[in-house]
Amino acid sequence: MDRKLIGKRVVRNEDPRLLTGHAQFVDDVQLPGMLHAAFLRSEYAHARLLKVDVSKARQHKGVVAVFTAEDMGKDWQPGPPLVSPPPTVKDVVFHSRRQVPLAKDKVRHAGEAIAVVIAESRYIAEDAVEEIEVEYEPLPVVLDLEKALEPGSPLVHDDLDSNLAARLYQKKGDYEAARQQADVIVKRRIYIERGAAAAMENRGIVAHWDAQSEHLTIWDTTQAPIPIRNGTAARLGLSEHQVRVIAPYIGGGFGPKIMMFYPEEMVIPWAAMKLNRPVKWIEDRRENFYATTQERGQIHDVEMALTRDGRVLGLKDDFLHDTGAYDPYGLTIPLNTQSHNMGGYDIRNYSSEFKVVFTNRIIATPVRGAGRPHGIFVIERMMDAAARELGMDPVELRKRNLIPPDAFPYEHQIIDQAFAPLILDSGNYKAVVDKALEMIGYEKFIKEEQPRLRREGKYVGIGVVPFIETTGVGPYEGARVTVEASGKVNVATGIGTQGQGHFTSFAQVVAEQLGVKVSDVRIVTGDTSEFHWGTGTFASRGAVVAGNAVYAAAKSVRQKVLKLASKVLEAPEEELELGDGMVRVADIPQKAISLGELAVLANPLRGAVEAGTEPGLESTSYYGPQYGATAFGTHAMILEVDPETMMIKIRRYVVAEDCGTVLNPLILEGQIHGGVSMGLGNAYYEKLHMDENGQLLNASFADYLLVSSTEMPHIEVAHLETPSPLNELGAKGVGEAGAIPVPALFAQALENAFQERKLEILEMPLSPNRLFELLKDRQAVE
Amino acid sequence: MKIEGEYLFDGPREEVWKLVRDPEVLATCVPGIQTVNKVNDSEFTGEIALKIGPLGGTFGGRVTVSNEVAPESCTLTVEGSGKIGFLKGIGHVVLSEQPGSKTLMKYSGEAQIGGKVASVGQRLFESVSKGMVKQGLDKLNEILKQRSAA
Amino acid sequence: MKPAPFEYHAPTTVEEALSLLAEHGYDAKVLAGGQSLIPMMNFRLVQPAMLVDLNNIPDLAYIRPDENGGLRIGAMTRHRQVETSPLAAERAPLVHAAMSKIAYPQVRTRGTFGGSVSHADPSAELPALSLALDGKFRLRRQDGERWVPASEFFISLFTTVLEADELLVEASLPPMPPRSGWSLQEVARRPHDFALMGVAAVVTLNEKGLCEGARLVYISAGDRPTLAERAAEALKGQAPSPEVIREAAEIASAQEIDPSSDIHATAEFRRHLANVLTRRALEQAFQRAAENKQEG
Amino acid sequence: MQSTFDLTITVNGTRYERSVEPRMLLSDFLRHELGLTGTHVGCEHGVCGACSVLMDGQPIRSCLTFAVQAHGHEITTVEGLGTRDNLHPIQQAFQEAHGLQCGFCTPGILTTVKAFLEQNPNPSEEEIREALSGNLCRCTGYQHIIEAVQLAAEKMRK
Repeated sequence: MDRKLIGKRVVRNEDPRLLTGHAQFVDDVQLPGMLHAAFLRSEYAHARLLKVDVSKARQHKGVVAVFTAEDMGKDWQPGPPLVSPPPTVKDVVFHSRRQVPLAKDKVRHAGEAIAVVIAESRYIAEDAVEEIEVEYEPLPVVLDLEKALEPGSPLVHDDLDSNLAARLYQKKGDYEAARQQADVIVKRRIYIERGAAAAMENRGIVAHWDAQSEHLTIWDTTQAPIPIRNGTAARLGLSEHQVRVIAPYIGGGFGPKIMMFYPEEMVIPWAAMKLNRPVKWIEDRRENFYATTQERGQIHDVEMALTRDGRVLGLKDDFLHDTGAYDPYGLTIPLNTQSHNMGGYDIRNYSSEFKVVFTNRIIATPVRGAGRPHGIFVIERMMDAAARELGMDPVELRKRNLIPPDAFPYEHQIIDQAFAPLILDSGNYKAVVDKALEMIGYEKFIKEEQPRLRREGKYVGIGVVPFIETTGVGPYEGARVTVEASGKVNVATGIGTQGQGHFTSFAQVVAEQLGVKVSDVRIVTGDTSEFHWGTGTFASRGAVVAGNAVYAAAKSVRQKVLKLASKVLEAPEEELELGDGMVRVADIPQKAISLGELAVLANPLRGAVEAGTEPGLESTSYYGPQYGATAFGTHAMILEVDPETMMIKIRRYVVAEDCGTVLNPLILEGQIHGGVSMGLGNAYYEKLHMDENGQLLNASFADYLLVSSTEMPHIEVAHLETPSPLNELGAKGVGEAGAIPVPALFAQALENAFQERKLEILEMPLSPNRLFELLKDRQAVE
Repeated sequence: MKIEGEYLFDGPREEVWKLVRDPEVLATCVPGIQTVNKVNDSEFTGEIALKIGPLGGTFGGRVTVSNEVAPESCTLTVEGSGKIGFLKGIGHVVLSEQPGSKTLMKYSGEAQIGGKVASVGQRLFESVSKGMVKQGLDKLNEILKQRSAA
Repeated sequence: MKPAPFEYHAPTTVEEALSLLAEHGYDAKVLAGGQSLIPMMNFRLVQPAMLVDLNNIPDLAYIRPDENGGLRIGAMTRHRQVETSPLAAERAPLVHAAMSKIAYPQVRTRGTFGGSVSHADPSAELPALSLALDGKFRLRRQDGERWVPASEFFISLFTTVLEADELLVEASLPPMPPRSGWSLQEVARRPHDFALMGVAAVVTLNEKGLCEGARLVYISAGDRPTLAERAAEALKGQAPSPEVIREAAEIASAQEIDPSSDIHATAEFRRHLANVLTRRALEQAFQRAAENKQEG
Repeated sequence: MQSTFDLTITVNGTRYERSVEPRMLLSDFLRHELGLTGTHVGCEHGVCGACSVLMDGQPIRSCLTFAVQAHGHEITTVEGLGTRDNLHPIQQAFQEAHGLQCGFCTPGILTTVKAFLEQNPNPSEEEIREALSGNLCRCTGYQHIIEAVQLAAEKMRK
């Protein structure tokens, strides 16, 4: 049909509430009699708990309760596994060790919760936490991924033989054979360090047990309210219908808010029931660095086999992945890495084994990109190393290996994070790369500008990085669309929302089908009492999976509207038009009825109806893709670096993106801008510094450096649209895309700026200090 | 964090050794030490009130001497813990005779800091630890000079 | 992250504040702008028993011309006031130029000159700039007052000569001598972070265009703002050639500073930056001095 | 020891009298004592800027100010700008330019921008970036925020 709203720059429905300070976030929930919790967290990364004495804290004025693991009795049990190991892969090793509500016997990372104080105010709770006495017996810490796997290493989990959490091997073709045929073999070791998601809103939970109605209400900063509802009910022995989880407005997710169950999510609802009073816990920023999951630590040993004319015959990547102290999130991140290692390239032979390692660090779970930036960093670093080795233009090398447009759907013959076959559904990769090259003026820069700037003493480099993003994975999401008597439309879906603009993009989809104003479509996300089924917002899947469910439900309601209107207006359905909240007979404008009136007619209060009639103009639909839709993009930047101070300035930044059908370009651009800012952080600013004892040294925004307005470049964005054949909207996800190529791009541009010094970058994140060291090492080599 | 350095004492090695080997003296050289309790010949506990500008707090502390090779070398361990976190320093100390009846102390070791203070105060560690070691050794040298004057 | 309890006093006169300090000594902590103190209290790294809040003493916030051509700045003068003061721009351009580098707009509306100097953070600008300008501070106690030059005021990290019952009430920043030029060079991870390294330079030329005097002060280069005297000595009497400047930068960065390593920069990188920034600062300062010479 | 302190404070034009512990942060006071939850708390150490409010027209961190220190002063929070039906031009501009995503950092940005545009009605892009340097946003990459401020300046000049 004619696209009236999809693809338009519609301003957002949710903004007036947010802009006036009236949107409800978890910390805004205020209940009579509410208590406040604060956690005592381990000072050590690895230690036996010899004694936890809470007696003084219990005496503290204003303290209502102090709980330790012992106090939870039978209710003390580890969190459930979030995802299981892939069943379809041979010889997979997976040891599931899940986080606990409060540490018992032993702590496995600095910041692990040991006890909780519940008091009349957060101030008092924090006072009392200081009065808990803990006796630790420090144990040797496990931090280094390689040493962790050596025999005799201290063990994070004493009941295992080693710190190996998982091992998985996947292959495509025959890498060894490809290697034999190759003219050139490029080998590198690549290090990627940890970073934090650092959403501006920390986590928080409010739990309210109504003993009279035996109903538990939980406000939670989660990206996955429905699984939290289900799991909480199971843990507390309640029916799912006795628990309502609300994920209200959420101040940014970026991955860690999909993790479940956090210890606090297990403790706070339990405590609220136990005390029969509402309990609120709001994570503070320091806790967010200790107690909210992180991502990124990996070490890769990579090999690329090429012909002299730049054809990649094969790729081998064996890597270690740091899962931290527990592995509730299974293999999602390393699987994502494994399935992005070949990027958008036609590589026929691939061999990759990863080992997941337990360490005395906080749990690793997806953070925007979720292992994809790692994979892209690896392949793109290898491409640049190979281009140098072959004496070939790095862009040319990439172009020679891109998957051609006629090769889709392109099967990689391995499985992805959802255990579905990794199939790239559609795309026109070369067109996207060319668009980015044209926008940045690649040829002109290389041939004219760069030499001129160099003569002026300036170090200015260019980078061009294409990348794929697997998105919109299953299993499914659902949506219910209802036309109300007012003529306004209500839409409920099971996912949560954290700023992605779902209140608007979904409204556009519905408004277009039903001919109403976007502002007349009210979207409800993240409230389990409004929609019962679903999984959550992750893996850039909201717009794709929930979006298509909304689309299907809206279409179905449209059918109901047409059917009923046809009867009422006595005109065939084909002659009816929907618009301005009305159904009209084409060419006879006076023959019309409003959607509101139709909704009333569809829900009669008296009288008989035909058998099989469902009341209301309402429909519920579900969408579950067979496999994910894969987006493609190319970023390019021109970067200037002061070779003496290592301070950088990004002179140009362009993005060409193909994420299929664009629902709302304004929102899409915003997603990309934000992703790039996080990616830049991962490239040059953000690093979690841990000392050799497992102490995090920068648990504050003074030392963990987010990109601010003064570092961000202006970004130019172009859209290309290759609709996904997998779903009716043709949508592909984009939520994480912006962040994925940036570290690789940054490294390439830096190397290009310092090409005379033969700088090679094999690690992320960098910093001015690290760049200084790398350049010094280069000098020493020469 | 590594701690490394040297210090020139204004006295003969035997005398310096006596002081280093006397935990009670050693304890009084810990900056901010308030009380000293002897546990045994090689171990003392005490209360340390640390103050660096507005930063500070009271730590329960322990000083131990081990691996001693008189009058040349030993290992000193200083541990403390309090509301704002914990600290532990292990240093190996080597004394060598210098002309003019002076003694050169070379020390090398590790300082470990944990808890709140570690998570947000890293910018200050090296400066603070350098300062504390220097303050402690200056005090030791003071005592040395007083003794030799007496 | 909530502060521990404390007793709170908000005197309205300096005398009242001094009497509280005299009575409570080190138990009382002075609260000026609070932009360094309150974060540390929220982290519970600092738990003062009592706060003496100076924010209700209007007499302490002013920027006045001094008879000697310099500036008098009251201890409770906000950074924002200095940033927007034409008088400060004219009489202490070095300090004025630094203002926009101090944290963020919302911090500068609260943070105070006296608070920053008394806090004595070796990574902060104002202690270093006070030293670069050879400024001095008026310290008052109940029974009197004393003036302490910046060169004697700072002892070590967060530590100054201020006694428990003393209050820094005013800074005096003398004018730069005629034919002087200045420069402030900093490298920070992000523009508003603490500088990894910073240098403030004030140089003076004689009639012949030779260097008559130089003050080079370093930020984040030790446990207090560091004045590089030997580097200044090497510049004295010399024409400011690139070689001379390089030599001074070498001396200062290799011999006169004692930077520490932290997660953002090793001591080695800091020395390297000091070298680079000294060169840049001297070039700019000499350039400005030469321009001032022509104008004068 | 005096455990609470009586304070009088004007917030968005309304006078409030409350008795609070001296240690209560202004951010907590506004949010939990007065129920003005539009002011958000993101770091409580003065870096993120989400809690920025205006005190006597100047932007400050409400997490680095004790409520007692606001005694006798006038505070403006995001609730003091426009209403949902009658948005302030800055709020309108933020909606039109998509200057917010999750909206958590937004209240602190709006108050900061209000003071900024009053002092500098026609700012350059660089001045805007500088003015926003004390407000972290993890969603937008700032580009649309900067465009929103430009648009707001335009609206307010008219």
